[in-house]
Amino acid sequence: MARDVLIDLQHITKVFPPDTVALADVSVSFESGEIHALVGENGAGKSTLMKVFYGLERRDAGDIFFRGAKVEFRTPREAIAAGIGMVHQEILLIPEYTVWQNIVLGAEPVSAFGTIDVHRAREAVRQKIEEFQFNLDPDTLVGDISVAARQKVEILKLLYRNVSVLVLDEPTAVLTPQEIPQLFTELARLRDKGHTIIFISHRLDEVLTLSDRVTVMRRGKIVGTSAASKLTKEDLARQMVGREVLFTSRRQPQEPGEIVFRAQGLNCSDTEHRARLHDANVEVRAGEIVGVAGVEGNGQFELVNAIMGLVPMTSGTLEVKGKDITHADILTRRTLIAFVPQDRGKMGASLAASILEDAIMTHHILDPRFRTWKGLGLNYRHAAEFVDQIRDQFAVNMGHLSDPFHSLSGGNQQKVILGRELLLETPFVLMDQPTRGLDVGSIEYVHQLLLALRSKKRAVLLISADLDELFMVADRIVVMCQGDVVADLATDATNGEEVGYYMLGGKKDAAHAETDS
Amino acid sequence: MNVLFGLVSAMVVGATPILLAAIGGTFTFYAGIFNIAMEGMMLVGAFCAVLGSFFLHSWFLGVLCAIAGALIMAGIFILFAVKLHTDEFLTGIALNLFAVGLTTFLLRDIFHVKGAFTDAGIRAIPSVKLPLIDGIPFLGRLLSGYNLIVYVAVLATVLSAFVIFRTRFGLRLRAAGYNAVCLNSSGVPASMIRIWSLIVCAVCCGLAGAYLSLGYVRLFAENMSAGRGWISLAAVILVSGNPWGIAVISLLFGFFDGLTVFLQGSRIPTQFTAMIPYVATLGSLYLYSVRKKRRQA
Amino acid sequence: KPTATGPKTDKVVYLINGALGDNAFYDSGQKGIDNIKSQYGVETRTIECNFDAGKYEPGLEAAAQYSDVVFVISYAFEDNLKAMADKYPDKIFVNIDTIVQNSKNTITSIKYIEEESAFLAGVCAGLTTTDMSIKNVNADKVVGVVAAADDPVVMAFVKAYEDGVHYIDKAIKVERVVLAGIWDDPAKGKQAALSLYDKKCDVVFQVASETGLGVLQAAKERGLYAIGVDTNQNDIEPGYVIASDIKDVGKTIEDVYKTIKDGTYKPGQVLKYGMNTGTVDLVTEAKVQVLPQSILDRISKVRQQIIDGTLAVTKYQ
Amino acid sequence: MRKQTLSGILGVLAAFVIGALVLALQGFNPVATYGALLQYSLFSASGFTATLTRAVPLILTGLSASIAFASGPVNLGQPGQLEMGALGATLIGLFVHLPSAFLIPLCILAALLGGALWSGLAALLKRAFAMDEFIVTLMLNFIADYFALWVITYPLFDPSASSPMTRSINTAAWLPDLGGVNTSVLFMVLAAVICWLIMSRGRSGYEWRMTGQNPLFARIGGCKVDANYVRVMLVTGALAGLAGGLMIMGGPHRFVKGLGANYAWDGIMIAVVASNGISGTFLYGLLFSALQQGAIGMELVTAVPSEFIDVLQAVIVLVVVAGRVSLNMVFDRLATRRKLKESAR
Ligand SMILES: Nc1ncnc2c1ncn2[C@@H]1O[C@H](COP(=O)(O)OP(=O)(O)OP(=O)(O)O)[C@@H](O)[C@H]1O
Ligand SMILES: Nc1ncnc2c1ncn2[C@@H]1O[C@H](COP(=O)(O)OP(=O)(O)OP(=O)(O)O)[C@@H](O)[C@H]1O
Ligand SMILES: [Mg+2]
Ligand SMILES: [Mg+2]
Repeated sequence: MARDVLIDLQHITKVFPPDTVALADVSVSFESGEIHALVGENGAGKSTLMKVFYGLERRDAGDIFFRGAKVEFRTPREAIAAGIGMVHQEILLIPEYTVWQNIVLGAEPVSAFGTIDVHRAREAVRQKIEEFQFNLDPDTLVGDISVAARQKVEILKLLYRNVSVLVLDEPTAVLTPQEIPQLFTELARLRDKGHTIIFISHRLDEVLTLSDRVTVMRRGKIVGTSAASKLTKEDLARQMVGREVLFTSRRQPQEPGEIVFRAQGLNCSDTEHRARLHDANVEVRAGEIVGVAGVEGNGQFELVNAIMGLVPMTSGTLEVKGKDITHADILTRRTLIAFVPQDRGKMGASLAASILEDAIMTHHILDPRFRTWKGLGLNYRHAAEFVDQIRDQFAVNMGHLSDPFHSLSGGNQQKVILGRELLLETPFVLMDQPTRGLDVGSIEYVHQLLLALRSKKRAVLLISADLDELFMVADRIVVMCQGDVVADLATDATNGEEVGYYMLGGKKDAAHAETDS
Repeated sequence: MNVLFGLVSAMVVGATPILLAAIGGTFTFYAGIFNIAMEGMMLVGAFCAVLGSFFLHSWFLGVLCAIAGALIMAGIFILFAVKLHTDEFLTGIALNLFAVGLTTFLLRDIFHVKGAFTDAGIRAIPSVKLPLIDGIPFLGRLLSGYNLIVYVAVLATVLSAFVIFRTRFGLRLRAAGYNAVCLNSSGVPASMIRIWSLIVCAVCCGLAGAYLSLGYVRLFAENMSAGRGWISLAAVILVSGNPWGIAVISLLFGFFDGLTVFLQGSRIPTQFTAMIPYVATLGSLYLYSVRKKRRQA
Repeated sequence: KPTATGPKTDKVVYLINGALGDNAFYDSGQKGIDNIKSQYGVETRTIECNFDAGKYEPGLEAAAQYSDVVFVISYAFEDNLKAMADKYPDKIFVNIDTIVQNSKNTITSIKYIEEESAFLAGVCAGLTTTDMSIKNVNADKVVGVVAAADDPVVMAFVKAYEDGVHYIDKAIKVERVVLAGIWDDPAKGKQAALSLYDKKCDVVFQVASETGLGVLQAAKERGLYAIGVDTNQNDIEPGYVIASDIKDVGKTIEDVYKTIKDGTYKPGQVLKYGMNTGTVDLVTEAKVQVLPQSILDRISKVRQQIIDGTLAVTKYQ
Repeated sequence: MRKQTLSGILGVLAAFVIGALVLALQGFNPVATYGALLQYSLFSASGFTATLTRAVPLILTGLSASIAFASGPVNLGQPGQLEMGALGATLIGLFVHLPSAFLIPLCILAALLGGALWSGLAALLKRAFAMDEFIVTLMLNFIADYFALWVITYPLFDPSASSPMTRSINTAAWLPDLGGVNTSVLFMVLAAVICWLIMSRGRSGYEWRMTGQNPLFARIGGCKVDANYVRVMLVTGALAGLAGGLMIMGGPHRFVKGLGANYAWDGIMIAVVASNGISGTFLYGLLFSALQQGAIGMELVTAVPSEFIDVLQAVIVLVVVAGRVSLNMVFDRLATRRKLKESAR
C-alpha cells in the first residue's frame, strides 16, 4: 500500500452558531486511488467535513492540502475545477430536467450565442453512460426515474466533469439491496481506473466489503483510521458509538393476538391513472410486526398513503380494531394509527417550527390535557412537560424546546417523531423506513422500540428497504411487486433469497398458491 | 374602422409596459426570486429617462439613463436580498416605497416641480415605420408605426423565450429556481445567477419605464407606473413565467384596459368599466386554473 | 411690537386635500400663497393631505394650532373643517371652491363660477370644429371632453362645456370620456383623448389635472386641438392647445389675504368669483396662435355677454 | 425575541441617523426637524391622539397580513377588504336606527362581515377552482376600490356634497371620544390582544402556524388544513374590514373618497417588517403611525417636504431588516469565536 497522500485535512474546525461544534480539530488524510469510507453516528460531522472540503461550507479553522499544495476551495466550482466531485446525502437533481440536462448543468457545451449544443451534450452523456455501463436514457426526465437511477445520474454528473476524486455521501441509503452490489462494482471499477473515492455510509457490511480504509468519526472528532481488512463490523460499531452493539435479533417468540389492522382489496391509482396498487390485502395482529419488503416504487408508498387517507382509493376496505376507516378522515385515522413517515422534513415534521411545536402535533387535538379555556387555548405548560417526557423516554439529545427542529441531528429528529407517535398509544403503528439514514446506535434503538411495541401487544406494519432489518424484527414479511402483494411469508420459514426472488417479480402465481395453503 | 385601429393601438399601448416588465419578471421568477420591485424599477426608470432625455438632449441617452436608474434599484435589491439574505418580499415593498419617495423628492429637487414635469426639451423615443410592412394597406396600419419600444418589447419576448429555453444561461437560470443548492454544487453559484436575473429584470423594467415617460407620453408624473408592476407580477405568476403566456396576458390586459375608454358611450358607469381589466385578469386566472386542474386530474 | 388689535395674520397655512403638482388648481393656489409670502414677508406653509382621509383632521388641527390664517381646500372633509373652525373661533379659515358654513359662522368661502369659463371653452370648441379653414379640422361636427372623475365639480365643467358647444351649434356632437377618479395617469389621459380623436373629434377639453397632460400630448400627436384647464396650458404643446379654461385660485387667495391685512375681511362670507372678476376665464393668448381672428372675436363677444349678464350660463352646483 | 427587539431598535436608530444626514445635506436642520416630528406625533395631546387614531387601520391591516402570512395564505387583499368593511359599517350606520349600545356593535359586525366577505370570495375561488389567492386578492383590491367609488358616487351619494361621499352615519353609530382619544383605539387594542391570544396561546393559532409552515405535515397530524385556510382568510379579511369600519365610525363618520388611502399597503409592509409577529406588528404600527403623523409637523415647522417621510420609511424598513440579518451574523460570529476558544482549551 504505497499510495501517495492526495488530500490532507488538517485541524479542521467548524462551528454552527450558536453552539454546535460540528467539527472539532479534525485531521484526516486520503490517499490517491483508494476507496476510503467515513463512518460515524448521526451528527458526527461526516457530511460537514466533506462540505467544508468541497467548498460548500466555510470552515472556522484548519488547512486543506490537495496534491501536496495548500488549497482553498471557496465554492464547489473551484473544487470541481481541481477534479473533485461530490454526491450529496440528499439527492440534488432537478426533476424537471432530463438526465442529460442534469448531467451537463454547470458544464454545458455551447455553440453560438450561448446556445446549448444539445447534440454534443447528449452525445457526450451517452458516451459516458456507455463507458461506465450505466443503464440510463439521457432523454428521460429525472422526475420519472427511480431513486437508484438518480443516484447513477449524480455519479455520472461527476464523471462527466472528469473528476478524479469522488465524494459520495451515503450513496446507498436510498438503494435497494439488488442495486447496492451494482454500485459497488462500478465504484471498484472506478478505483481501478485511478479514481479516489471517499464514501460515507451507515451500512457497516458495505463499508467493510467495499473500502480499503475506514475512518471513524464521533461527535465531531476522528476516532481513528484503519485498513478495512483489519476490522470487523463489531469493531466499527464499537468505535462509532463507544459501546457494544448487538446485531442479532432479540425477537422472543410470542403468540399474536386478534386482528388489529386489516386492508382488503386495496386499489389505488396515481395522478396519471396508472394503477399503483391492485387488490392488496394485508393483515396485522396484535403483538405482531409485519414487514413489507419490496423494491422501492412497487406500491409501498401508495399503500402507506392509502392507509393514512392521503390519496383516494378506487376500491377496498380498511379496518382497525374492527372499526371501518375506509372513508374516515385523517383525524379519525390518527386516533387509531401512529404513523412514522419516511420523509422527516416533509411529512414527519416542520423543519422551521420549534421542537415543541413539532412534538405536540396530533396530541394537541386528541389529548384533552393539551386544551385550556374550553378547548380554545393550547396548554403550553402541559406541552412542555410532554416534550420533557419524550426527551426522557426516548433519550433525545436536544437543546431548548423553542429551538428550531432542524437544529436537531437526523437521529434525534427521528427520535422526537417516534416519541410523538408512540405516545399516541394507538393500537396500530405504521412505520415507513423508520431507520433510513440513521446510524447503527439509533437503528438499534429503533429496533428495541419496535420489539417493545410488539411485547405490548400493539400491531406494527413496518415498511423497509433493508431486508436484514425485516429479518431481525418482523414476524411476517409481505412482499410487494408492481402494486401486488406477491407473498406473505413467516420470517422464520423463509430466507433472504426467497424474499429477494419475490421482490424481483418471480413466481407470482406460485406465491399466491403458497399463501392460500 | 378608425375605432378598431384605435382599439388595437390602445391594446398595444396598454400591453407594452406590462409586457416588458413582466418579461423582466420572468427572469427573476425562474431564478426563484419573489420580485415585487418591478413597480419601483419601472418608476425610477421613467424618471431617469426624462432626466437623461432632458439634460442630455437625446432620447437614446434618456433610455440608457432609465436602464441605469433601474439597475441602481436592482443593485439595492441585490445588496439586500441576495447578499444580506433579507426577505425578498420586504425588500421589494421597501424599494417600491423608496422609488415613489425618491422620484417625487428628486422631481422637486431637480426640476422644481411637483406632480408632473413636462417640457418641450424632453426628447421622445421615435415611432418606427416598419420598412416593408408599412406599405401593405391593412396590415401596415395594424403592425407598423408604433413606438420603437413596442418593437423592442416584441423582440424582448422572443429573445427571452430563446434565452430561457435554449441557452446555457437559461438552463442555469431555471435550475436556480428549481433547486439552488443543486446548482451551487454543480459549480455555478446560484447567487450569481440571481444577480444576473435581477440585472436583466432591471434592464427590462428600465425600458418599460422609458416607454411610460418618453414613449407613449413625454413627461414624468409622480407614481406614473400606477400599479403596472403589480399587474406584470400577476401576469408572470399566472402563466408560471412562460414568455408567450406573458405576451398573451399582457395583450389581453391591454385590450381590456383600452376597452375601458372605448366603452364610455355605453350606459355602464365608468367605475364599472374601470374594473374590466381586473375582472378579465381574474377570468384568465380562472381559465388557467381550471385547465391546469383538468390536466392534473 | 404688536400694536394691531385685530387677529394675528403672520402665519399662513395652505392646506389641500390633494397634492401639489397638478399644474392646475392646487398649484394655482400655491402661486397665490407664494406671492403673499414675498409681498408681505409672512411665513407660509403648505400641508398636502394626498387624498388621505386620515390626514384631514390632524392636518387641520396642526394647521389651526400653528398658524393664524388657514386657506383650505376642503373637499371631503367639510365636517372636520366646521368642527375645527368652531374649536378655534379666533383663527381665520378661508375655504376655497366650496361653500362651508360652521355654526359660529367664522369660515369665509370662496366660490368660483366655473360654469362660465367652461361654457366659454365650449364656445371655443364649437367654433373650432365648425371652421374647416383651421388646419386638420374635419367635416364632422364633433368635439370631446376628458374628465378625470365622475364627481359634481368635474361634471359641472363638462355640462357647461356642452352647453357652450351647443350654444354655437346644436348639431355638434359632444363625446365624453369620464374616468373613474384617475387624476394622475397621463398615459390613460392620452389613451382617452386618442379614442376621442378616433371618433372624429377636432377639439378635446381636458378636466383631468395630470391625467390631462396626456390629452395635450395626444393633440400634438394627431395634429389636432386641446383645451387646457385651470392654468394657462397653451404653451405646453404650442400650436395644439388652443385655449385654457383658467381658474385663478392664487389671485383670489391674494385678494382675500389683502382684505385680511387691511382689516376689511369679514368672517363667514361667501365670496363668488365669476368671469366678471377675471378669476375664471378662457385664455387664448399663445406663442403659436391657431385660432383665426374671427373666432377670437366671437369668444370675446360671448365673454362680454356673460360678464354683462346678457347671457346666462346655467349653474350646476 | 430579545435579539429581534435589539436589532429593531438599532435599525430604527440607524435609519434616523441616515435620515439626519440626508436632511443636513438638503440644508434642513435635523434636530429641529426631528423635534417637530416628535412634537406633532407624540409630545402634544392632539398629535398623540392623532397618532393613536392613525395607528388603528395600520395595526389592524398589519395584524391581518401577519396572521395570513404566518398561516400560509398570501392574502394581499387588505386594501379591498378594508373598503368593503368600511362600506358594511356605513350601510348599517346609514340605514339602521338604534341606540348606540346596539348600533355600534352592529356596525362593527357589519365591518367584520364586509371584510370577511371579500376575503371569503378569494378563499372560495381558491377552494373551488384552485385560483391563486395572491392574484385574486390583488385584483379584488382594484375591484373593491372602484365598487366603493361607485357606491359613494351614485346610490349613497350625499346630494349636498361636492365630491363623492355618503351622508353622515347616524350619530348613534359614532364612536365616542374618551379623554380625547377615540374609542376606535380601544377596539383596535382589543383586537390585537385577541390576535395575540389566538396566535400565541390558542389551539387555532398553533394549527394555522403549523399549516403555514408545512401543510402536508399539519394534514397528516390531523389538522383540518382546508378548513383552516378558509378560516384564516375569513379572520384576516374581517380584521382588515374592522379597520375600515372603525375608520368610518371613529373618523369622518361617512365614507368619503380616499378613505382607504395607503393604510392597508403600509399595514402589509409593517407585518413583513415585524416578521409576521403580533407584538412586533403592534409596535411597528405605532412607529409608522407616529412617523406619518409627525410628517405634518415637519412640513409645518421646518418645511421639509412630506416625500422625505416616504424615503425615511423605506430606509427604516431596509435598515431594520438588514440590521436584523447583520446583527444575527455578528451574534453568530461571536458565538463561533467563543466556541472556538472553548474547544481550543
Ligand atoms: N446547516 C446547519 N446548521 C446548523 N447545524 C448544522 C447544519 N448542518 C449540520 N449541522 C449540525 O452539525 C452536526 C454535524 O452534522 P453532519 O450533517 O455533518 O452530520 P453527519 O455525520 O453527516 O450525520 P448524518 O449521518 O445524520 O448525515 C450535527 O450536530 C448537525 O445538527
Ligand atoms: N450551516 C449553516 N448554518 C446556518 N446557516 C447557514 C448554513 N449554511 C448556510 N446558511 C445560511 O443559509 C443561507 C444560504 O446560504 P448559501 O450558502 O446559499 O449562501 P452563500 O453562498 O454563502 O451566499 P453568497 O452567495 O452571498 O456568498 C445564508 O443565509 C447562510 O448564512
Ligand atoms: Mg450526513
Ligand atoms: Mg370637425
